[in-house]
Amino acid sequence: MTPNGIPLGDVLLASGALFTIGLAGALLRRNAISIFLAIELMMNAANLAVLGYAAALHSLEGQIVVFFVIAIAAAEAAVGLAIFVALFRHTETIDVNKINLLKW
Amino acid sequence: MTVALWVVPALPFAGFLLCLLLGSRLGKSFVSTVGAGSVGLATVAAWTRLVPYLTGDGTPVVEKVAPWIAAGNFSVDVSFRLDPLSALMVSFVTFVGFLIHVYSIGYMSHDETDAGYARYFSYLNLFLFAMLVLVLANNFLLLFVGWEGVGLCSYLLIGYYYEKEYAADAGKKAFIVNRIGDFGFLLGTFGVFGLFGTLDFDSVFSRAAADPARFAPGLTLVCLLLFVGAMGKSAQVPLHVWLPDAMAGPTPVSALIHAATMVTAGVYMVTRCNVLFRLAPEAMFAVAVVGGVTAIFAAVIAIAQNDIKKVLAYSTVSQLGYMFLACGVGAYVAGMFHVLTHAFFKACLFLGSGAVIHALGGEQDMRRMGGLGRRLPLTYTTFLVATLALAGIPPLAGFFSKDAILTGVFAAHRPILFGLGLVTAGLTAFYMFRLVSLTFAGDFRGTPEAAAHVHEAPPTMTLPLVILAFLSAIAGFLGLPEVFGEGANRIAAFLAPVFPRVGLAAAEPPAHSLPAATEWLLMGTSVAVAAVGILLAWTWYAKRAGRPAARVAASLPALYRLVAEKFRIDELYDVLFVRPFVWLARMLWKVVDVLIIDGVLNAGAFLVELTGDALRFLQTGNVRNYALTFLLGIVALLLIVLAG
Amino acid sequence: MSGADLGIAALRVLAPVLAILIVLPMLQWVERRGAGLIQDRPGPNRVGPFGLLQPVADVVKFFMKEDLIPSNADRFLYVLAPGLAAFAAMTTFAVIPYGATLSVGGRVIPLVGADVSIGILYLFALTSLSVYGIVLAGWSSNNKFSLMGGIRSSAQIISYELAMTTAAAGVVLAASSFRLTEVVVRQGGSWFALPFRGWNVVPQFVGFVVFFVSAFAETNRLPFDLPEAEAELVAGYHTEYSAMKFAMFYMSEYINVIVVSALTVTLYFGGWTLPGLSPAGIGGVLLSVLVFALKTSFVVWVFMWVRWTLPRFRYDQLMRLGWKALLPLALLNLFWVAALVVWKVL
Amino acid sequence: MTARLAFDVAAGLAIFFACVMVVHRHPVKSVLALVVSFFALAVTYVLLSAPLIAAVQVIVYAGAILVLFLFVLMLLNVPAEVRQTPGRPIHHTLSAGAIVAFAAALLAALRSYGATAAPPSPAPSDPGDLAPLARLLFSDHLLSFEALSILLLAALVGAFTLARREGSP
Repeated sequence: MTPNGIPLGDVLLASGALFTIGLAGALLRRNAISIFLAIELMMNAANLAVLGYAAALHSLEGQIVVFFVIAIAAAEAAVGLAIFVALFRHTETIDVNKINLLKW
Repeated sequence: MTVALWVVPALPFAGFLLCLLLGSRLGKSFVSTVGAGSVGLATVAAWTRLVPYLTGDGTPVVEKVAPWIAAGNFSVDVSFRLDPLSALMVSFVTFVGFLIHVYSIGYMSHDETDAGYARYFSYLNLFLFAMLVLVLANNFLLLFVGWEGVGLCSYLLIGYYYEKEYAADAGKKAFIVNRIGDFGFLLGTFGVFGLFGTLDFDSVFSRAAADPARFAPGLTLVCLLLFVGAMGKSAQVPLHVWLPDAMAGPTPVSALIHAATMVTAGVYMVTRCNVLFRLAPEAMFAVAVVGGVTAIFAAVIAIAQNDIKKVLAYSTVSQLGYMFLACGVGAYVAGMFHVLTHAFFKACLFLGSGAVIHALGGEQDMRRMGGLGRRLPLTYTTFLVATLALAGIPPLAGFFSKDAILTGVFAAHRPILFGLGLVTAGLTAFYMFRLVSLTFAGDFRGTPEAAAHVHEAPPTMTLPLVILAFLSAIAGFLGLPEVFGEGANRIAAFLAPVFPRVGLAAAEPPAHSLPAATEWLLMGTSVAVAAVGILLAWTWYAKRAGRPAARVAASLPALYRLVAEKFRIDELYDVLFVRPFVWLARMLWKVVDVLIIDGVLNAGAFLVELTGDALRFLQTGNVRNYALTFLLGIVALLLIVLAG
Repeated sequence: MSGADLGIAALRVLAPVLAILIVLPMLQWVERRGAGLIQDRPGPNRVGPFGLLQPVADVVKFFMKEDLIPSNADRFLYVLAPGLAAFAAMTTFAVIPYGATLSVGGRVIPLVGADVSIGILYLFALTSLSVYGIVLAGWSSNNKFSLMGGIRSSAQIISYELAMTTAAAGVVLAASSFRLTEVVVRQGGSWFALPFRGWNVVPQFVGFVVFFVSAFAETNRLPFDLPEAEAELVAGYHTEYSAMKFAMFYMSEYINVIVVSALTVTLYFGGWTLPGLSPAGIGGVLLSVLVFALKTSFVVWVFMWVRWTLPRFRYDQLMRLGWKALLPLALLNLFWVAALVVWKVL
Repeated sequence: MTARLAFDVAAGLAIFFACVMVVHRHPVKSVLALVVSFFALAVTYVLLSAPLIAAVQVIVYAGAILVLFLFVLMLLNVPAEVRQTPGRPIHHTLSAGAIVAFAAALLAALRSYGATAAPPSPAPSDPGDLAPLARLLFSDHLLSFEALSILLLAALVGAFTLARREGSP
């Protein structure tokens, strides 16, 4: 139970649902940027769980972890999108089914 | 003013760095200034430390610079030690080194590029640094650092003309033969640590002296191993083969490293460890025998050589044998005395030969020389003085030191070794005057172009010659025999603190038991032997242009060829060691490496390739497949966690 | 919570919004007359005295015009975009304190919409959302000029937000609080004794300049109005918009100008404080509101002044200025403020 | 209970728009759905007494990262996905199965571990007070913080290097 009366179970359930949705997106979409978005969603789901526990345990550490996750996500997004831009210049597509040069 | 001891080796090291890093850019004058200047400063620094010893009581000084290795109960410091022995060595090493640096400025200036010149001087400075570390070291390990350092510099400088194959080969040979000795020395060091639990000189010697009986069994082995190191470094039979070849390096290098300083490191080390050696009489005897055999062996070979530097090289080997002979019979003072005098006259001889070679544009074969005495009067004079000193003509330096050795051997009641020594003295006089006669007397036998080229060397080269000849002439008065009065042997008094009493009666320095008449007789004998050798050589080679010698050689063709070919030691080693090793290496290469090891590896690689060929189809290149695999793994992990 | 409390709370929030909505049409008149003044021409002067009724005419015109939606546009987003822009602009005002704390009948009423502890963060969060209105408008119009405008706007706002936030971080550091009321109160103290408690513009002039320049970029005003640069992109992101939808963009631009001006005043010019003015009693509080309004008006006027004075930047110049000049300067300012705090000057 | 209600509504919105994000074929719409989802998540963060994280969530995620996504999408003019004719039945079947299995396993894990949170230790402080958080961040986690700044710099340089055209400065 968090201070505001929100049961931890609700938080974790929401987090799990969001994570699974993100997972489905990452596995089923073909557009690289959509996959990337799904991964961001998964990361947010994890953040939600961490914040839920932090609230339930009255700990600030959880917030710091999330803070770091967000900052790293920003770095990741910058580099990832730069990769996509570079990739798109080369291949004229960001369909991951067509970007499969690294295979047998 | 007291200069810290570490400054003395640090100065040449600084010179080394400067020459190495900036030398090729800043040109020859910079290199000359830095190279010779740093050694000059080191000489001054060393002498400021020597002066108090000349008057004082010779208490050793130990200056710790930094802790080096500390592991468990094993600890070694970088610390330097100054006592009469190292003070003596340091002062003449720096001084002779300085003279030879000055000489090198003239000798190397003509035919080298800026880069080569800088390389030469940086090596020479590095050598002096290593040699000073060796001499000043306060423990076996630091001594070993210097020991290896001088070996490295020797290798580098022998191979200085590396574009010539024989020079590069000679460098490698010196290095490899030295490795054998160094290995022995290293084992000896381990033995010292095993026996005494420390590598510090003072601690080792005091512990050994305190309880000789306890260490006696192992000590002989340790001393023999240390002596193997000395044999390698000081070119004693059977490890002498590298030194004659080492003459492939520039002549000043031969003078400095392969005559005056580095090769005497073995003698220095044995003298430094005299406490240990005196407690191991068997090892002492081995030292004496090896020294004596080397002395006569190398002298015989020297007779039949035609290369001027080869003769001097074998002479060096022979004289080193002399020094070990002295050490072996307990006459350490005589040995060190000979180290000192030998440094002066042999350096002078090498530099003189360098001047001759310089004058003849690189010619080293004495059969194409002759009559140079008139053309190179200064070189001739100094060379003659040094030769007489080496031959043992009073009152020059060599006479006194050689006489001290012979007296020591005689006093130790080793008649066979004494005989060897005496014969060697005669042979020495003979081959040296053969050299002088062939080079300076008679008519010139070279080409007319070479004759036209002959000229006296520049002052930077002749000045060191003059100084060294002067010292060859007078250095003997440092160690007059006892017959000239109590205290006449100043060097013995000076070095006395180095030879403490040990708890074994047999190991004390020999008392002066010889009556004065015997001493006079011994002196007379050695002078007579030398005079005979000189006269014979002069008559055969100067007066009769070598015809009698040729007749002798022709009457004993097999023997002559054997001697001229240096007893075919190199060939023997080739058969005994080199070829079996080459064969073994070839075996290891063709069979073990190529067939077995490579085979196993290739089989493994082939298997991996095969597996990879089969599995690579999992690599679809589609990230979603990878993500799916990832997810399957996570699901499996979750299930395991839930089940467990 | 009684009904009166609720009413007061609602009033606290709504008062500034209402004020802005009333002032908004006037601003347009001021801007056009000001342009005329600066460019030595009359400006609107036909409707009413001095053209004062021109805004009314414009509003009527906007209402009467036909509302077009391009056939290939993404209808949903096309309709959503202007609303989003206006909404983001208006909600920003909720945390800006516009007057001193009022004490009436035993009630203490701080004159601010919501005095939240992360006020400045809230502000930046909402400003960063305002970009969506423009970007979506550009994209949903399905028109290349609009799209270009949208792309430019997103890049521009991301770039300048960085400098702006970093500059504002100096103020946060000096006040050691994200709370805007505290930022204001802190600037109402001593000017001539240490620690310095006057307006932030004095110790942080560099930060102010960075913030102010970035504010121009954030509001897409000249000289940074590249998303709608009429010479290159027709009208940029709102090329396809007409009637009330266009009016909403128009409104949101002015609201943004007002908000940013108010923010500048709050962060750097002491908000409602004035040296020598102690906001005691109702009169004093009203005076503080007046002070705030006057300061904000002046900054708004500066916005207009600049618009009609400076030419437009080229796109690469814009980016270079943002990344290579403003951001380093903002960082420098931050170090400077940190040093001042350490030296106990602030 | 109002807080719980608000949380459930916000979380439901977040989940709903996450679904929209995944289902929608057009990436721009996906991004917009995700913006709404993240905004709703920010609301849940506030309800979980983490207002600073909520603000950061909006500023960084909604205000910067997703705008960057939109920017790239517009820059590259990425079209909507079209249904692939041959499809990838194996991948899709396996994926669906794996996702269902994962969801089930996650539920089971939540059931057995999720509720075992330890009882709260000290009394919670005012969530609006950022000082304790800042103190923690700049003392215990200072090294991570600095490392992060270097990471961001590296990412900045990396992104610049990757995205610039050959030969451009």
